[in-house]
Amino acid sequence: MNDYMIELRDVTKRFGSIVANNRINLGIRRGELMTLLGPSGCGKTTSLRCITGHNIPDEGKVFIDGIDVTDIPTHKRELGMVFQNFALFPHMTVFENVEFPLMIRGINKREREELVEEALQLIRMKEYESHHPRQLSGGQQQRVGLARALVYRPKVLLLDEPLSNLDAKLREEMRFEIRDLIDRMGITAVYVTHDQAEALALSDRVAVMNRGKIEQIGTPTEIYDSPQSRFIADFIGLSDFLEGTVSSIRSDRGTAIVKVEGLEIQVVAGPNMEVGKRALLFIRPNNVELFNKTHKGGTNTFPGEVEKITYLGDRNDYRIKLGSNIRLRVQSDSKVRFRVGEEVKICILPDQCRVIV
Amino acid sequence: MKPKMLLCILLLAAPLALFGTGVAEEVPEITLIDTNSGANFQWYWQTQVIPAIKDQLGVKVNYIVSKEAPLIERMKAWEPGKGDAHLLFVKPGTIPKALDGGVDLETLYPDKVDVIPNLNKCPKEYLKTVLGVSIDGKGALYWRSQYALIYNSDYIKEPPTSWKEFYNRRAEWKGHIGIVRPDAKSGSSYRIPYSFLNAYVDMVDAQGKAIPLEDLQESNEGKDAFAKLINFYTYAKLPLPAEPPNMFEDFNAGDTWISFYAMDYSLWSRHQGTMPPSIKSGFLEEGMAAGSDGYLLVPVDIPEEYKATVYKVVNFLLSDDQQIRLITTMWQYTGTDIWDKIPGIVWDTIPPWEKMEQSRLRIGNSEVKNFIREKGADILIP
Amino acid sequence: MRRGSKLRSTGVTLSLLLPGLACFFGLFFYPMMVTVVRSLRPEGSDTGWTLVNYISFLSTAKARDVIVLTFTLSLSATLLSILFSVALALILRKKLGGHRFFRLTMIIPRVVPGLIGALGLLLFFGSRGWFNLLVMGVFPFVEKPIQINYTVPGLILFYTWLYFPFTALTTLSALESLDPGIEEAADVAGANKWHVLRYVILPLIMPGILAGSVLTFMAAFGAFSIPLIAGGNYRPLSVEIYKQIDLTPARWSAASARAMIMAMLQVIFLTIYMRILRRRSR
Amino acid sequence: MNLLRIYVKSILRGRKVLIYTFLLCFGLIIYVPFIVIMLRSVGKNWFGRLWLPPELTLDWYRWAVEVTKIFRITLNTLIIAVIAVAISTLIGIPTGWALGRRKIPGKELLMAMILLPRMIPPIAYALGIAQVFYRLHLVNTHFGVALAHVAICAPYAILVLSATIEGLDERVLEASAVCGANRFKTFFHVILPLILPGILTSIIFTFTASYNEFTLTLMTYGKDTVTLPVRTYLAIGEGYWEVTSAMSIILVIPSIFVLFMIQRQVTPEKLVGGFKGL
Repeated sequence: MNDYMIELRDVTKRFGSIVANNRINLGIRRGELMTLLGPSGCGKTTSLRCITGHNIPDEGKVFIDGIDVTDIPTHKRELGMVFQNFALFPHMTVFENVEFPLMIRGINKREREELVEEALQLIRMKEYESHHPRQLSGGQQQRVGLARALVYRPKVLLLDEPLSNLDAKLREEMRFEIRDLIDRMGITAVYVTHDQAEALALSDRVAVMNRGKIEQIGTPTEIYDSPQSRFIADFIGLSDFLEGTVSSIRSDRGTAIVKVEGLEIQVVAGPNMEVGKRALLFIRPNNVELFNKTHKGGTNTFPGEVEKITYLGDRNDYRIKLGSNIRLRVQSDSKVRFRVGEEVKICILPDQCRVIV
Repeated sequence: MKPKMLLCILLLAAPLALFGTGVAEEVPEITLIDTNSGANFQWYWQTQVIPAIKDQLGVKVNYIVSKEAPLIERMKAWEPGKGDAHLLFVKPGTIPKALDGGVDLETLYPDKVDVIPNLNKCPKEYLKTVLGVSIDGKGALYWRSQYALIYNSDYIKEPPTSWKEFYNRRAEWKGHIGIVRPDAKSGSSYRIPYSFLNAYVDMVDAQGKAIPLEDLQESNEGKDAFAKLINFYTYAKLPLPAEPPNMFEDFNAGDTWISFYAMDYSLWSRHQGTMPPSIKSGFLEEGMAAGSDGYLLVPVDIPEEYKATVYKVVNFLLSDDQQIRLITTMWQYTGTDIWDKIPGIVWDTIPPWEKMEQSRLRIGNSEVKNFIREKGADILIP
Repeated sequence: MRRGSKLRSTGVTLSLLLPGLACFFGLFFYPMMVTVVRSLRPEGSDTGWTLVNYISFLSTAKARDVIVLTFTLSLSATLLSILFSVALALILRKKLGGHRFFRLTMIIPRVVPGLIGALGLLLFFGSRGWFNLLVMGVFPFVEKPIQINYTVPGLILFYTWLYFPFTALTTLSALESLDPGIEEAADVAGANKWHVLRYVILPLIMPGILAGSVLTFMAAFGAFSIPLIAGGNYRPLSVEIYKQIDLTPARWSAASARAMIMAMLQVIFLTIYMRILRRRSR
Repeated sequence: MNLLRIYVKSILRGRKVLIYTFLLCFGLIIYVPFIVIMLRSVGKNWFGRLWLPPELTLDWYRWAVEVTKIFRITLNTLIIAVIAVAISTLIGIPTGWALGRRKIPGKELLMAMILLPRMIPPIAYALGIAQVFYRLHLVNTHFGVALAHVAICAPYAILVLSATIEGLDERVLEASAVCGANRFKTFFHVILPLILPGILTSIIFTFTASYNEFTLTLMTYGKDTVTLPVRTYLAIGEGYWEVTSAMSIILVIPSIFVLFMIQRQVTPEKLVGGFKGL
């Protein structure tokens, strides 16, 4: 038995001429919450549907708990799933909805009632058990959806953008509730979303997908801090990109100097850097510090001019013009304010400045 | 939007275009209203007779099929001299109904013999009364129709020659005897049971007066006749056909072998290829009900200038040519007694008139007839 | 001023409604009243009141048979339509190759005059029709043609052929407006296809099925042309009514009384049916 | 029951063979009657149990044209249908407008009332219509028969048109008024184009209803106003199903035309809409 609860091996799925999944390899460990993250149309839902069995891969195999389920119909895969649009049975009450998986499995009435009660208690919906789904709010419906997915203790819980139909505030609340529930149940979960904040906040590991392929798998920190492609850097969090050429590498210190429009920027050395080659610098706006023009220089400190300020409440978002042609987005807390046209000094933190080749 | 507009316009314009082409050129013509012809004779009138009238007399005939009741209603509303149905072709019963309704008819015989000389060839008794209906010379006899035994000679080599034989041999043809329901619209619905009963019990007394139904049902012969009739129906092809077309479907399938139906219709269908060529007709000696004889009438209230033309047409219809055509094309007995002029070959197909006339049964007991029509379904359907 | 404009507005509404109301009263309500009055008059008379037309019909055993037959035919046809429509709709929603063609096929019985359909069915199921040729050819033990025309099962078949599109169309549209996620949810929860159909799809499309089947039922209950030519020995109420006025002299009062009985039966039945439907969809 | 369950299950599982068998049977049962009619209409000397007619002929068509005057009857049917459609549409537009856009107390009841003719078997009021029309001498006139059809067609038209008009966007009308169009101009330049698809749907439905109408026609027709369904009925009763078949083939052609229009212009969903609502 291997230690993956779910494994996709070389899964390829085509819809006509569109390749929705292109040789996907993905292993999800027991008890882990894995998020499939990517923009719409990236193939994350297809992958999920390959796991559920609603899509049958054209090539490759799907394993659940070490068993090849590629040809096993959905209803025999012992899964639990939460849907984006809740997908509650409109003709059944909350109780009946949660009871449904148990009824299908032919569990006796008394046991059924116990399990449903327990599940409803878990999601704090006990008093709504005789309501119909349309009488509930979105958050309540989604909780019922969770209860329905978990009530028979499936091997795996699948969540297909479960929060995207909820409003912003509720979304954040539910995020923790879901995480909490999954932790308590100790269940393996696959979470599909296009919302990177959600992915980073919830997941044990994140698989970022783009154009039918997995671009990177890693913990949220790895994904955020060291994205392995421009796509990921761009997709997750705010990023500034600067293009330049590598002018020197100091492998003993693990740093390199990249020349961008006459500015020499010290960066963390990457694996395939060569002197003279082009390099793409990626900097998070909050990894740039802003000082007034009297600040004395240091590594990666350059003079610039404030072009535009956007007030964001807890921080300010600046557009800074560096030299003649470089524009950088910088975010800093709102206690210190600069004015438009003011000359400033910026410092790009060298240990947060990476190169994506 | 445009194709939809176009569609709307098309939908509305198509019939208008048809309107335009529907206008006929103005030609003097007479109107013939027919309430007596079935599908076969409607075909005959329209494809044979009317073109012949136009060719030989130069008269255009506007042929209309109608029913008795609306026809009489229509004529009642006429103002004198303004009638627009110049010639009528009807069943005998229509004549007294029209007269009772106040619609006056020209007395053709003997008043108009000079303009309709062929009327002299019609048997005189048919111009006085027929089947108990008084004609009084108001109509010209165009044809005599007869019901007969119809059978498929592929299955039946020796057909019965009497009702009694038919009844006694019924087991040979069990499930293959075609009998239309007693409550069907077709005349065969009551003619079959009436003719059958007549073979076992007298329907009319010696004076030709109808014997009351109650007496018939009380008498031993009557009881026996009814019992036999009920028994006979259980040998029919079941379920009983609701109308003749269904029976003919069974004939064509080979499921029905023998029946009792209007002779002309059956034989003509054979000729047209809508019934098998092995269909033959025969007669049963105790009597077979007559069909509807066809009479031509001329209303009094039509414009005078039309009358001469109408008489000419009537005379033409009674001419030997037309009458021979009638019997040779349609296998319908002629209205005129011109038996010696008819090609002998005809008698290979249908029985000679003298023989047929002997078994020609007039339905004289309307009480029995009405009883069959109303209650027959309840007592006869197995 | 305000009252004036309100009055004017009412006037406009009324004048807009006028054609519809005129049509309703002139072509439906008044003729219906004529039928009611006629049914209460002695036969052939324009004066006097009597219930004899109702009593003389209802007191016979035949009346019961006719009513039972009418209900048997229409309810069986409705039920058969439902079964057939559900299967057909389940297949057609998959959008297999040629599904557009079959969608079109589905409405043919409603577009083509019923009598032609009936003629074709009579020819097809007749004792020498293709159906019997096929049956007798395939099954050698069938020696006699199967009688379908002019039997009750045959009539039910004809009715179903003619009136199932109402049910099929509403069923299909109910099925297609169903959220596919709901089925997937049931599927993931461990329900096999039969369970999904039984516990999820059927309950959800039931209002659609019932709405369509009401139409099928009404059409079948009021069916006239089909039993008239293809009924043979079986005459439901509508034909029974027509036979009264097809006699000479026509029995208008008897026909009217039967028509009133038929209308009342249908309205009563529909009321019950709609109540069930409403409860279901609640 | 078990058998049924297995069958339904296999359909659900998507067993292609079974599904296509089912569809094939379905297609056959719908189309074969017409094929049989077609063959009967050209067959001669077709007796006993034969799959195909031994001889072919066009005699029955000639008969249908010469004797039953099928074209005259087609014309009657079309005239009647056009009158019925025109009257129904003229009734449908204002009444549909009132029901769709104006505030009317008891609107539900009014709607139910207007749809009542569809809840009562047509033969019930056909009796009354026949008696009234006899008295008014409307029997056996194209207008009279068409008027009888309106009893059935108008509720269709009102139903379809009130739904269409109800769906009109109020803002568009306001925009038109703001742009300076008077009521007349608004009606012709804004409302009419917007409700035209609805009118077309209504026309197709009422036309089909009138073209195929039998019960009311049978009660009100006369020798000058025989329509195709009535003629078919009479022909089936007269025997000569060969000729009846030939007539039916001629009669079915416009229906096929209508079918193709429906297919192009009206989605099945709309069709349901038209049939929906009692």
